Amino acid sequence: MMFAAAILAVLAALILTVVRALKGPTVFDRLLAANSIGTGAILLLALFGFMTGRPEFLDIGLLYALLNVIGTLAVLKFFRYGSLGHGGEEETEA
Amino acid sequence: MTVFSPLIDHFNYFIIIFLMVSGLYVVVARGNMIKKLVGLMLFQTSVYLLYLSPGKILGGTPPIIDENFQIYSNPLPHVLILTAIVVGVATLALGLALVLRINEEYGTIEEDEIFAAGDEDK
Amino acid sequence: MSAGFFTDLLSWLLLVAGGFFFLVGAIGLNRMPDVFTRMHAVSVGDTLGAGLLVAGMALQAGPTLVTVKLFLILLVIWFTGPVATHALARAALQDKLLPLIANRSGKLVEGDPDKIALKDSSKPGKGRAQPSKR
Amino acid sequence: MVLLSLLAAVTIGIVRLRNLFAIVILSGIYSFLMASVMIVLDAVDVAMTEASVGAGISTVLMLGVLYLTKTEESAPVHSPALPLFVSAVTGAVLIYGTFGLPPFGMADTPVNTHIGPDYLAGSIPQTGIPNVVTSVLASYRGFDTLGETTVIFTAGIGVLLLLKRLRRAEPDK
Repeated sequence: MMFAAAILAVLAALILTVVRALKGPTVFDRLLAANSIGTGAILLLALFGFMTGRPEFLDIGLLYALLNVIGTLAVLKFFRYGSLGHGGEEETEA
Repeated sequence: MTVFSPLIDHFNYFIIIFLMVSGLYVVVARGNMIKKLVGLMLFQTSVYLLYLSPGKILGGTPPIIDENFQIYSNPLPHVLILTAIVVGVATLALGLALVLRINEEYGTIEEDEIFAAGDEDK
Repeated sequence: MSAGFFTDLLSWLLLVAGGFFFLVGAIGLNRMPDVFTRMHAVSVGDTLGAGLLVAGMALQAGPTLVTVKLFLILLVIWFTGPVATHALARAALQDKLLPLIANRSGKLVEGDPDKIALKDSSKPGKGRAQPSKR
Repeated sequence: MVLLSLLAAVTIGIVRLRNLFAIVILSGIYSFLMASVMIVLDAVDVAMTEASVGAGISTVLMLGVLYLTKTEESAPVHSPALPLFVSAVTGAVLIYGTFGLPPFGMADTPVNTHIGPDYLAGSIPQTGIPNVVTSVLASYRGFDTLGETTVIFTAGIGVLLLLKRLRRAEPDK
């Protein structure tokens, strides 16, 4: 029950964040919203695991957290240097 | 209640079809190659959901056997979709490589400009 | 029995507070006028909201592997959130996106942080009321 | 349900926007939301894969390509009426078709009674793996996975061939 309340709060926050991501006048607004959505998804996942009684899936939350920051930094690095380290060709093979 | 219950029961299918149709629309209507690929991704993910949603059982848990639980969701769609996701990223990579090649050949990734350039060559 | 009751009560409080702060962060994300202030709003949800929620869940889980994972997640969020926000602010500034600064009449205008800093040092009477947010 | 509606909202954003950067970022958000929906649908392994593939690899790949091309989509030349009409008709037909599908979450549908329970019952005694998805993927349907690996290998070769020409052409300029 208490997890359901927290899930509702996180869901409402996610809705607001998606609104910002859709409205966002600049790319940075959207990126900020994407970062926030990542955090929200992690918390939602953890809370959902507790609510259904199987909280063993937090590894996925950890994965989300890492991917979240990797994605954000990749985009930002692109903005800063105009490339992703070595340039696009190498990245595509990965 | 009787009018709305089928709508609520099938809500996820409606969303899936909306995603699928918007993916189709993006692929058909937009000329930009990268946007077309994003549309393709939309279509793919809608198919993933279409497979996964009938396999869910209300009150079930993920199919990892544990003696505390009796009801599990159907594991078979998960396996199929796992394969599909990996194949999907492989096709995405191939498509992006093709886009790069096209960009190098024609200097653009817009479909119309590519067609125009092709006509000039003849 | 009473110990379990207090644990439940405490985790109720923590979870509701965490949800509240996360929601406040999201509302701030919508209400604030420009990118830099929005970053400020998001940090509330990322640190306090996530921290309280994780603490509430950890109380429910007890001293198990789950708690360790929860705090690992929290650690990752707390470390990466500021890094990502910092990089975001740098990139935004580099992209010639200037923070909104209140001018004399209280209206928000786009200002160059370097010029504002110069103005502040030349007129010490005004003070550094508007530090540039980096 | 709320998550699904959010997915639809993000999709509208993707369709409407023209800045390709924003589209890539939104598709990352879309993947995160999609993974959350998959968690709710009990597909934990799939959610993990979708998050890493959709939000991680796809975003980086698309950014790499954006770096080499351009970041703004040009205005559409053709009228969108015909594709819109085709899409709407397809959608209407498909929605008519969904009413033949079973309602959400029922345990006695053909999907859930035919072969899934066999795997669930047989996984521990026959393979000893508690995660049924793993046992089906690697053990019962190992040949499918072999085929999948072949597809990835082929795609990798294709990418390499395409980009090899690209790199050989570049020093000439």
